[in-house]
Amino acid sequence: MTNGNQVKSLTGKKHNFGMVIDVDRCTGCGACMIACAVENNVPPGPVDATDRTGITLMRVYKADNGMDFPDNESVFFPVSCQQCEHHPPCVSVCPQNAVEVDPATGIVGQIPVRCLGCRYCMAACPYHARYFNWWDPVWPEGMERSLNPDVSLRMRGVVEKCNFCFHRLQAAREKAAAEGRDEIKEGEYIPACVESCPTSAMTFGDLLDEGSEVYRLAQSNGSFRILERLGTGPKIYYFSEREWVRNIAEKDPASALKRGATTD
Amino acid sequence: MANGISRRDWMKLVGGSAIGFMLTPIPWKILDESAKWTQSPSFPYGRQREIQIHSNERISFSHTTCTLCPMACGVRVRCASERGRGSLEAVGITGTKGHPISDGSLCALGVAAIFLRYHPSRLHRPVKIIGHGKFVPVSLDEAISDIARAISRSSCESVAVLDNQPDRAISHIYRKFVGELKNGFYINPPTCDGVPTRLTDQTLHTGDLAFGYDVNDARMIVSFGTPILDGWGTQRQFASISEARRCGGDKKLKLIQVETAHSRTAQIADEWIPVRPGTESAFALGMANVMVRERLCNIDRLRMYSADFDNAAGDSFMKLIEKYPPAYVSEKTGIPADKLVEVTREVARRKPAIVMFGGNPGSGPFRLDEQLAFMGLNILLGSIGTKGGLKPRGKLPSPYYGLHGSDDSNHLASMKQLSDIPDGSIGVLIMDGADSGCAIPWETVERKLSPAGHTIVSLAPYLAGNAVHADYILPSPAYLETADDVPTPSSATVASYSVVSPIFSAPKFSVRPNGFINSLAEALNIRRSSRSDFSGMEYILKKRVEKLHSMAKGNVFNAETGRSERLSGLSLPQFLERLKKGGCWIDDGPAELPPIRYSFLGGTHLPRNNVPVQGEGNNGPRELVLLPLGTRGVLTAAQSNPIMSKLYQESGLRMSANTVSVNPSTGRAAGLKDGGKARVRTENGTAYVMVRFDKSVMPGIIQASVVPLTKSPDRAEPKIEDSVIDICKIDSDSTWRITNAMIEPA
Amino acid sequence: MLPWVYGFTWQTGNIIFLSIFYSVVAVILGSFSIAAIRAFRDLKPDRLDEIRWHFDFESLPEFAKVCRHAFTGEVNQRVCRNGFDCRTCKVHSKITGVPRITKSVYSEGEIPFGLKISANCLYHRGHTWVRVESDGTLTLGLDKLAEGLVWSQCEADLPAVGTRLHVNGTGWYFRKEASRARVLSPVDGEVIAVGGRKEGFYLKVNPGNDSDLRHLLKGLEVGPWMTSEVERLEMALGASDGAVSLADGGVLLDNIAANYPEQGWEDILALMLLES
Amino acid sequence: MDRNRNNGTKDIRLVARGVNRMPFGKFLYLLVPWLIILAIGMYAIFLCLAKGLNQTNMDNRFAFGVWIFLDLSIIALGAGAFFTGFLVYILKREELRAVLNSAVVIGFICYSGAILVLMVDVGQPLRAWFTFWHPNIHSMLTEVTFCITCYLVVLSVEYAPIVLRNKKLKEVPAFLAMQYELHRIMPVLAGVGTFLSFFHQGSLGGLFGVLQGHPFAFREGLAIWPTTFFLFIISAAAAGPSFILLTTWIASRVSRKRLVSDNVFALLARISGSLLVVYVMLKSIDTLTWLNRTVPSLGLSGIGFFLWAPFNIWILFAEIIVFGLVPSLFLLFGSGRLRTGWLVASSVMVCCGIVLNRFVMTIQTLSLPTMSFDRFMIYTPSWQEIAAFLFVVAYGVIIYSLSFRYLRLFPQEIEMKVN
Repeated sequence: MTNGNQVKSLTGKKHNFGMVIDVDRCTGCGACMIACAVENNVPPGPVDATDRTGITLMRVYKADNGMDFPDNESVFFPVSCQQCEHHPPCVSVCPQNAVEVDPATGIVGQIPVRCLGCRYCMAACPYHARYFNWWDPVWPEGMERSLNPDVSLRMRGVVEKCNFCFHRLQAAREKAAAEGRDEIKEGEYIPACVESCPTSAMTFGDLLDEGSEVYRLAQSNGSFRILERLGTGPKIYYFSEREWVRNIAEKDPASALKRGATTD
Repeated sequence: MANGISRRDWMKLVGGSAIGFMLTPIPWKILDESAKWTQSPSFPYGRQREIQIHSNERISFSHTTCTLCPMACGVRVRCASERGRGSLEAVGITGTKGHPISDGSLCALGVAAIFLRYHPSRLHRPVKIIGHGKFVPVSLDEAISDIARAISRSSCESVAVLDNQPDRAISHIYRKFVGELKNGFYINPPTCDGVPTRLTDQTLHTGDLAFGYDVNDARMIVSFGTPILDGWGTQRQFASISEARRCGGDKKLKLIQVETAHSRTAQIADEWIPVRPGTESAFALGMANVMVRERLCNIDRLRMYSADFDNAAGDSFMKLIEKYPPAYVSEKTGIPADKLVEVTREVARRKPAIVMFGGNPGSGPFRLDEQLAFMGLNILLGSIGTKGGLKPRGKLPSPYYGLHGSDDSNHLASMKQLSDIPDGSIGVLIMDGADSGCAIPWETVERKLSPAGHTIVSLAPYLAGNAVHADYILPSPAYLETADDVPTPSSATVASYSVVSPIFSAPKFSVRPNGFINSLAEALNIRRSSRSDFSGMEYILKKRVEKLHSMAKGNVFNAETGRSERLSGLSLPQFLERLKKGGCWIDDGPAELPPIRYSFLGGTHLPRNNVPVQGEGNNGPRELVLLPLGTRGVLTAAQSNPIMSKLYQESGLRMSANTVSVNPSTGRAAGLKDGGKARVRTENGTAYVMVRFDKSVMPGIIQASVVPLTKSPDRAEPKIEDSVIDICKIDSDSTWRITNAMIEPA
Repeated sequence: MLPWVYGFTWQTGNIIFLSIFYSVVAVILGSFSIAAIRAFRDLKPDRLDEIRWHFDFESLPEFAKVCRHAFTGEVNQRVCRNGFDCRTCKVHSKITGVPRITKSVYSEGEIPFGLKISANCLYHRGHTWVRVESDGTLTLGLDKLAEGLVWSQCEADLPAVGTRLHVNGTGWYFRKEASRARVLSPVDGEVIAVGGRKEGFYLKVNPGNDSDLRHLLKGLEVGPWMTSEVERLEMALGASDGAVSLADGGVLLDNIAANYPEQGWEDILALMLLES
Repeated sequence: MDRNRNNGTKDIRLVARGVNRMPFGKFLYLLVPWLIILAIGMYAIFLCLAKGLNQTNMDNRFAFGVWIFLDLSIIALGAGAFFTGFLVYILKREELRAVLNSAVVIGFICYSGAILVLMVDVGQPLRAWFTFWHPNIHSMLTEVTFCITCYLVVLSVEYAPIVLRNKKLKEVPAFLAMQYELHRIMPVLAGVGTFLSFFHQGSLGGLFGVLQGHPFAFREGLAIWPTTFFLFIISAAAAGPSFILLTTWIASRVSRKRLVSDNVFALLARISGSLLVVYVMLKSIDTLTWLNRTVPSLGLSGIGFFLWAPFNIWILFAEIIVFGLVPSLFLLFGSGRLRTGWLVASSVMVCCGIVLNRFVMTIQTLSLPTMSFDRFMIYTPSWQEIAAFLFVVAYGVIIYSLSFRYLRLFPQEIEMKVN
């Protein structure tokens, strides 16, 4: 995870990177989660790690229509950092400016080397998309030789999260610069999760570019965002043709209880 | 001090300059710099200081083909060369863009496979297992002479090779080797992906012509327990299903999942038909009943092309399905009769429709008699050989003989199924290290072993899966180190061929399977002709590619350019080069379908008048049905890759090992608690599991996840506990779909 | 944090926040430094005595700080707030200006608990008496109560001749082994002679020109004061579970200190000598 | 009776004059359990520092656990220090001098304990200074960090003269002079302390009030602060005196002495009670506004937050009525009439109410799901967390006991013997 401020856009052209995830296509295979962990040098979970202490910068959640057998229908929501663009809750709470929004790209970057691990940002994030390094990063013997050289490791005791594979943007910019181009081309920079999705459920691009696929999808009828009502302006859009799926995004979590289900 | 400077003046000077210095940015800048220094990751503690990441200065890309399952996905490996050391290291894996089979996508296993070379359970020398998880190193020569001795000793028993990925070059070597032995068997375990050739042979009389599912053109898929949205088939088929489900209008694909378990596919299918355990075939026959009764199929044509569709002899298909009127099927399956009728009508209307019946990798394939019912449905739907149905694919040449056979083919052992082997007959079993993608409960293999004593050799690189039951493990080269080839995936309708060239040289300790077979043949003094040399994978592969080249049809994908060319336009060296660099040959289209006659009740097989319905009847008071569920690569090292903890352990995406889901009502009736521990007992043993309450699971079902234990900190697995799959009841035909079980709090 | 540190911006909020922070730090450090500098300057014997008395007086319980005029009934229940220095007390000057109405139960010279009060002596609340000699010098000594309390076999650090004494400053010390008791000086002035054990520990002091002895107790005040002091002593002894008790209304034991372990006794003595 | 009670103790030279303390042996004997807890707590803290926070049961969801709850609670309870100082030095309520020293010690214990736990709670304690070096002034936590650190310095400076007045220490002239001079600047420090306390008590409330991602905690703002900012200030100011009352009573019961006059108790009760009445009123208004305005504007129903067992509606009822309104009325109207026991019981309820409020803000906030496919989660602290928690309690008890024994926490103690 590299400091979000070091490679600036060559021409200073403003981007606003975002993603649209077609949840009707997502099969919950988890390739994005693995690709993310491999790309970002996230260590395998220690023996004691659980779904509550593990680090999955991208996590696929299962949601359902709340019905019992046999009417139950499910949908999978890949949830990473939602890259909020309007007052990201995590940015203003960080006491030492370890979370910064890159104005050139709109990417909310975490600077783990400045993080002291107070975890206030984690409490602030409504998407639970921030993860704490509860353990030292450890790989089985030899496995660290296969780590991604573009991404530095995070130490124990700091928070990390998805940064849209910012190092890939840097690499793309470097490549563009080497080829004498001012700007990267569309599709030249995509995060690992998008790249790995076997059903192409994820579309990534510049939300400011009205010609881009991601813009078209984000503006389309079936697109929605999770917890849009909180006003944080997440830049990860979801897409579904099914109404009940779209309703999940804003559904009151307690609505299941009102129907008489038990907690947990 | 008359005119000198007093001490007081000195102090003033020093103090003043100190204050002045403080007012300059210098001290603060120093502080800030030290602040930045402490922010470097190596400060102040942690083991990450020891972790050296490769430099990203020299990055290169290599293309190859994934060998983790038979699906032949194209893989692009990002390599970094370490400065000073000069050694290459894989630092990233993605799919090969434009690849005719995978088109740039990989499954979770494939992405995680970058770490497989450093899998904690990888063996670093040939070992001899002396007890559960305990082993001693053994030299290769010693092992070979032991094995050779065992082979020569077993005169009454047979020598068998269990090959999970048939039709590879090495498979032909195995067959050749086994064919040289007087009592050799070459065995393929059950798989869940394709249409079993045995089934098509019996129902369509097409011999060894293999069929695949043409899902690209289907508009309706009725899947009987096949995990088609959870790791089934090739990535291209998978993506095509996803794409077709998405698109609107006429082309929109509807997916109906008929399955007891609330599997991943059942969760996201367009419709889930939760039949009672073991009644999938009854449902299929019910559908057939409706189709015939409502004339939704061309009955006259069927009568014409089939001897046993409707005849006076009494064992005709018509007779069989007469016993399955909707009311009866409804009673058996728990699905309302009108639902059955409605579904059948929709399936018949919405053509092309296809009925898939591979089975789940955790619970294995269906029994042959059940498969007959599904196949019958396909025939009724007219899906045989048509667009969007079951299509035959072309064959690949063997390295030893051409497509149309030669003398040498006689020396190859015939391909047998596990169920074909008599129980207690195998004296020496050689297990190849590749994976079929489907679980093989050890008991299915174990019951074939000679009770008088047996020797098991595993060629797996890892102490994982069924290799733990071996006596000798001769670790073969691991992923990205192995030289191999990948034939057509069994679910595909078009033949394809890829070569796997090693990107990294295999470590010295590793045992190449062909080398092992060669040494073994030498030790056994098996006569070798020039063409039956087992050594030199390079040579064998070249032979095969040569034969393929001579067919002069199809396209060749060039992984480096991402484009395809006609094979006819390529010279042999060019073709070989393309294949070696992650390319792929793909046939022009499905094979020609010979004129066929249908045999609904399975040719030589005794027709069954009544498909028995399992999982009902003599259930005890608290007797439930255990349904093992898994995904591709269950119980293999690829699934127990440490990074897979992201899916199994660190998120709720997939249930971790030995976790069972039960309906809350079932769970409470058994006195269980959500999140609590429980004991599952079957006639085969007891497994300790974690219980999850899931209101979407059918009451009366124990839906168990079959996953390798995520990882053990030691290289050796500790005491191997019974996992759910170990306690499943194995039928005589080596299937294990349904097991009656009891569950109680532990 | 500072303009040249990474992350600093010239935003209004930032400037306000940091200004407030720096002000707070400045106030804390500033006031602490002032205290430290003042404390450094205070390290002179006279000033220390002043501080010590200030502290000792502040620590006295309310009932030990009863105003002398409350003893005589001139005022009701008044507690001294002026460090027993009536010379600068407005209340004192006001009260002494009007005729006395006394309600003391003791007449002059009477002896509660058998303690002798000398009529021609002025008493300081630190249990010393002052006798104005005919030559204008002052003689100071311990009163009977204190005499009874001081250790029998003790030494005294009497001030050297020429030492200047200050009211409520250190008069002299009694010392026995590790224990020590300070006698407050009742008057200002220069020591011109000292008397040792045989003479009964006294100092002769030349008060200088403007000798102001208004703060010393005299006449009808002494009896009630002494009575209250005896009560205080009784309480102090009682607090330590009365190794020695005073016979009710009887005679104060001679040398009760002898019957009391030294360590604990130091505290009782110090309390009676107004040391906290 | 042991006739030489004070004399048997070896530390007699350190004990203030005119008061009596239990024999040293007995004192030590009573401290032993606390010392054991302290040792266990130290081991737990060592584990957390050496092995990392995986020793706790906190997780990515419960990023804040029992420690933050503890911090919030003890900082609220320690508010008595600033509030008493404010009343004595700024509002000149001299009666409260009787408990001022004790309040300062309590404040010092609470704040130093809170900072100590905070240092264990962060993942990289060695980087704690980054907050000062790269402060993000928009963060409530920055405000809290700055204010708490400054206020701990203030409290240390306030505590210093109390220590320096120890019988033995004051014999050193420099100490004597220092305590005197420190005492003189005390009004300034009390003022600064009040200022800092207002801000950090408020910011601690703001910490949760600003969480727009957690509608359960989120409150709309007055000026730049959410309403919790102000509620926390008032509730802390109300709880502080109650806690002083409580600790004074406990100290007096344990030492079997009267330490302050009854009217001090009554005054503390009256102050606490009246502030609490105001707090309960404002809290009720705030809760109603939140339920009827804030939450509906986010598309949720307020009652939905109280459907998750075990945190049902009772918790709101308990917080506002049982532990809020009831004790506030007792304290306010009973201060002159009721016996001390009643006041103490009410104070306990007040403290419980404040602690419950902090619990709701920290633990309940995090346990509630935000997304509809979230789970409701419960968290059980690990033994290391409990031990570190108890470490602070033991540390407080020990510091307070030592202070009580060797320093003059209650100037009225000698006088109280007379009555």
